Amino acid sequence: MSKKEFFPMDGDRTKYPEIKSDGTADIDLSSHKYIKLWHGPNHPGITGNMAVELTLCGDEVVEGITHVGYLHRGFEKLMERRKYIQNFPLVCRIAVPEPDYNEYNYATCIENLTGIDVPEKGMWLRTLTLEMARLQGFLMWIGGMAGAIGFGTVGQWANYCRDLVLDRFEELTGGRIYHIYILPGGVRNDIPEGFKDRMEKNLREIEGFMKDIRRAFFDNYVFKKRSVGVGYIDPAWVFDYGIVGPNARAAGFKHDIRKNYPYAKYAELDFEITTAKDSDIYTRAFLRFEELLKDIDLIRQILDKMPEKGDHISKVSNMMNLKIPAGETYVRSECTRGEYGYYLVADGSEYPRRVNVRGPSYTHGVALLEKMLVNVNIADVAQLMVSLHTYPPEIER
Amino acid sequence: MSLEDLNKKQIVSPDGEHFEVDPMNDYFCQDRPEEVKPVNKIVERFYNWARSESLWILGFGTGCGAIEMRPLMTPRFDAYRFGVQWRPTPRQANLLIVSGYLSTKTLKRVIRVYEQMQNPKFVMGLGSCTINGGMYFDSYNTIKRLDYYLPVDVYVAGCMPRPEALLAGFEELKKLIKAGKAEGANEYANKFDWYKKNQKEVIRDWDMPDYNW
Amino acid sequence: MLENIISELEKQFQLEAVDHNSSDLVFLTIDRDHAVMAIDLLKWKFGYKHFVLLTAVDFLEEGKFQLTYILNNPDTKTDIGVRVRIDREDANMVSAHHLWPTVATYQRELKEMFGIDFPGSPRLNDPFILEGWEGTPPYRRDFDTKAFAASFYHQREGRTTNDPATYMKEKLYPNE
Amino acid sequence: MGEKILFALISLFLTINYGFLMNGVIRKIYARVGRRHGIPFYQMYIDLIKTLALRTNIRHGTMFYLGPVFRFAGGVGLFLFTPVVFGSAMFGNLSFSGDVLLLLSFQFFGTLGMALGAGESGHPNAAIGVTRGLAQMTAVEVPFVLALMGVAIQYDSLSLHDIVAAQQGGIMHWTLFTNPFIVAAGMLALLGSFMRPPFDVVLAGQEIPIGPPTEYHSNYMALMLSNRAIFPMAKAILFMNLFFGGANTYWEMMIKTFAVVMWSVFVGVSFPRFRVEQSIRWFLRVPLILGILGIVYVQFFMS
Repeated sequence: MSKKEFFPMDGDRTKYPEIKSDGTADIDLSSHKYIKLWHGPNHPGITGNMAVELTLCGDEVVEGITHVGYLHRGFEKLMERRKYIQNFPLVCRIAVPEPDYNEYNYATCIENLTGIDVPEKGMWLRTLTLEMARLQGFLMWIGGMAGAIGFGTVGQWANYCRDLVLDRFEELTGGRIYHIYILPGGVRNDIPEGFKDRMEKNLREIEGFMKDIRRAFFDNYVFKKRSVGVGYIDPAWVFDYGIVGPNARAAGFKHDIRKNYPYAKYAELDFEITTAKDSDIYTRAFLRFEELLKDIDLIRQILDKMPEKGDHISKVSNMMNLKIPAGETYVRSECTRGEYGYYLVADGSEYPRRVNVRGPSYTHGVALLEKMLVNVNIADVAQLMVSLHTYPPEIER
Repeated sequence: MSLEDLNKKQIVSPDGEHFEVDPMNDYFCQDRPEEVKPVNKIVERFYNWARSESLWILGFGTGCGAIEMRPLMTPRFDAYRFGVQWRPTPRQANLLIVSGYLSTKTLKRVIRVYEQMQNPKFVMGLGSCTINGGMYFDSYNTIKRLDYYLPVDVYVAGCMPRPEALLAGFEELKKLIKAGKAEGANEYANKFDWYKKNQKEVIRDWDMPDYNW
Repeated sequence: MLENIISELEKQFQLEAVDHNSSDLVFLTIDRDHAVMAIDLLKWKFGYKHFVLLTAVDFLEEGKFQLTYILNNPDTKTDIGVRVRIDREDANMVSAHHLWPTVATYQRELKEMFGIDFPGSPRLNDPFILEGWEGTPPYRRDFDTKAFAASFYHQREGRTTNDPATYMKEKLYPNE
Repeated sequence: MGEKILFALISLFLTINYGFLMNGVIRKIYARVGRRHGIPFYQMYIDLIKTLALRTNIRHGTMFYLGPVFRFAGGVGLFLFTPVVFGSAMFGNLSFSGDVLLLLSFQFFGTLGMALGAGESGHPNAAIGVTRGLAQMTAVEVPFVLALMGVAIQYDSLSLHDIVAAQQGGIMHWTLFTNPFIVAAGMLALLGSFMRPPFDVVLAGQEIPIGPPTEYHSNYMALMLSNRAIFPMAKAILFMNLFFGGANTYWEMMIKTFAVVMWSVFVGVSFPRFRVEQSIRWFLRVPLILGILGIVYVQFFMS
């Protein structure tokens, strides 16, 4: 008896499940070979409130179906019946970990259509908040990644660092999570005095932690063993599945909106696009870690280059009942997860005709996740989801 | 899960044995919840102290309030200091934090989760959206007040509430439990029909048993 | 750059309108039957291989839905928005899921939220976001979400509504 | 005999309390490493009272109820037949000649009982957790049994009392120094049976919440909490007797077991967790080789 016959499940795992002629997996639930298991919504190993319906054969996933909609509030509908300025409290709630990207995109949509100017300092402050949002998003993500494979220690450290960034957010904008800081024409408040020093102090502390995290987490034998070679993204999928951001960059696609489509003040900042090859979970994790370090550097650059004086917001008349001429526009920016886009259609009234949010998780979390779940060990589902950095409210809004 | 899954069906075992499965009787307990009165006042007071000092939160982030759960359990705010811990399964948890707005789809899961928790159990409503709908007052998909569907012990107002507010909420809940006023499970049992009526009015495709333990 | 592509497209298709939004973003309007063909051409010939989004806009007054496909060319860093006007009654559109697998997700959402049919798109009728929804698809403009929420859900009494401009003026600048 | 049983119960009571406090301290250490303040060290007692104070509970059948009982019985059994303090009438427990073999079966007894109970609970997460747990336990047993055999061969006895007696007379007589290979194999096996990272995928919170105890609550949970206090203690006492020269006083026992437990804690705070097949492979590599080396060493170099 050959080894192949003796271990029929050994060898090339991608053959299971067999695919029927119509393209669906050949899974006969009544054969008692499979288990249906819901991974979520009430599950600690899920990113936010969503669910993955897994069909298991032994320890291996043969089919995964994403279920979203648990967080659906109908934002795009609600925005249609609020005035432009009233929508600012709404948009930031679409993506809770990084609300600033929503505010920025939405404000820029309005500015594009009305031609409102943003003063120099306002732009710098916007860049600062966006970069801080990226930093805290990555910190939270590292915590989630470590948590997903049971490494609570690093999760605690990362969240401690995130709180330091949130402190500065609180100082700058007055809010911990939701800032409503970016408005059409600029930002709401000027930068407080001494902000730079305090930020520098925090950044230094975070850098110290990052050294530890690098040693404890990214050089960790167990983490490498768990994640190298798992959850591979083929570079050929990048366009098919609309993969953006770090997930695409880890697959070798050199695409960063901050560099390729410079917005805000990114054109004046000095940074390189981080790329990697062979996008598996470890590569993606390490790429995000490198981006995090670059974000720290970028924040320093922004604070150095920011002008001391100047208006932070331009005067916009009749902001409360802002009317926008008919037209449509699309604005994109690079959040931690990739391309964050707003498509706004104005019809000449005080209310937007339609606002559509293109969250990067929309493609990562449904089509791509379903594809990647097949042939993954059940214990790797949680870290796979975290490594894609899906965030459900973006999917369903 | 769909409604058809609850019908009786024939199942063939791997050995070729046929048997009938009636999910409603075999998988679910159909009994209504019953009020359980505390037996002894002094013992109950001691028990209440233990309950209040050992709150096990169910790890179910139902809304955006879940984002403040991590700071809550991590170095800055560290709710563990107050005996608040985190449990992944509803069986072992005794505090359900409804962290923010509930879409009807989530409400269904939350009801199931709540019913799987064991008496005594407490519910904390987090955020303005559980109180009166908050900024989603005109949303077609979120409920506007939580206390019509589940007995709520403590509300924490804010959008979103800071971790400090949550810690204050825990303290308030502890006071209520120690005073013996957090009897949500018994209230749910007493007003079971009313709660079920409200829940069914909102959840249009009710495809589960009326009570899941 | 974009002009070449548009003139190239104009040779093959009837472009109803071309709106230049900025130097690297242009919106075209193409009729329903030829839109997916044009997108196909844009993808394979002109390198618009990154599919950004697909969404619908409800023009209730005109009785039309506008579908917007935004395509991005990562090499030339330009975007083209392909707009398609379809009838509101019996709304259906040619599916584009064969070009990008991920389009199927967008089409599932549009089917659910707008009631636009995409024959042949996989898992189109599976519930995606809503559960047990009956009646008008919620993103249509004739669906009044406030009236629905007021009648369907149990409300807590005591909510008042203010016009933001006048209220803010009263509260913050009473003397002005 | 009656006196002996009474003494054993007293030592059980003392040690279970020590176990509870130790668990509290362990969680405190976890918290401190994560820069937190952590729960109060007495939190375990409150949790125990609270789980007992639940007013309702769900029973899924007899085996469901018996699962935690078996688990607890396994822990208590393991404890009762291990001499806590060498040569003490009070804390000598029910140790007898050949008890090493009995302890080996008690080790597995609880896990098997839990498997039956969790299987009856009907929750898929519990079933998956249990299959993982049994597979990993089996792999852990291999180096552990090798270490145990090595000790038995070295001291030519299957009685813990004799094994400890042979290690008396100074620190250099401990198995730790006379045969470091089997001690290394045994200590690595200890990591696997303590359910801490990197070998805690059985109870993994994120991967499969939370494995066998998914459905357990109220009294069942209380039993399992007590087991979590007594089982690691019994295990640590066993290892202390086998490798670290036993204890002559209760205080010595406390210090030595604390050190043994801390070994797993310090590994636990600094690693994420393995998948189950990875941990099985790991146990069948390094610790297995160390165990075989130890036996070879005993056979050819010590006799």
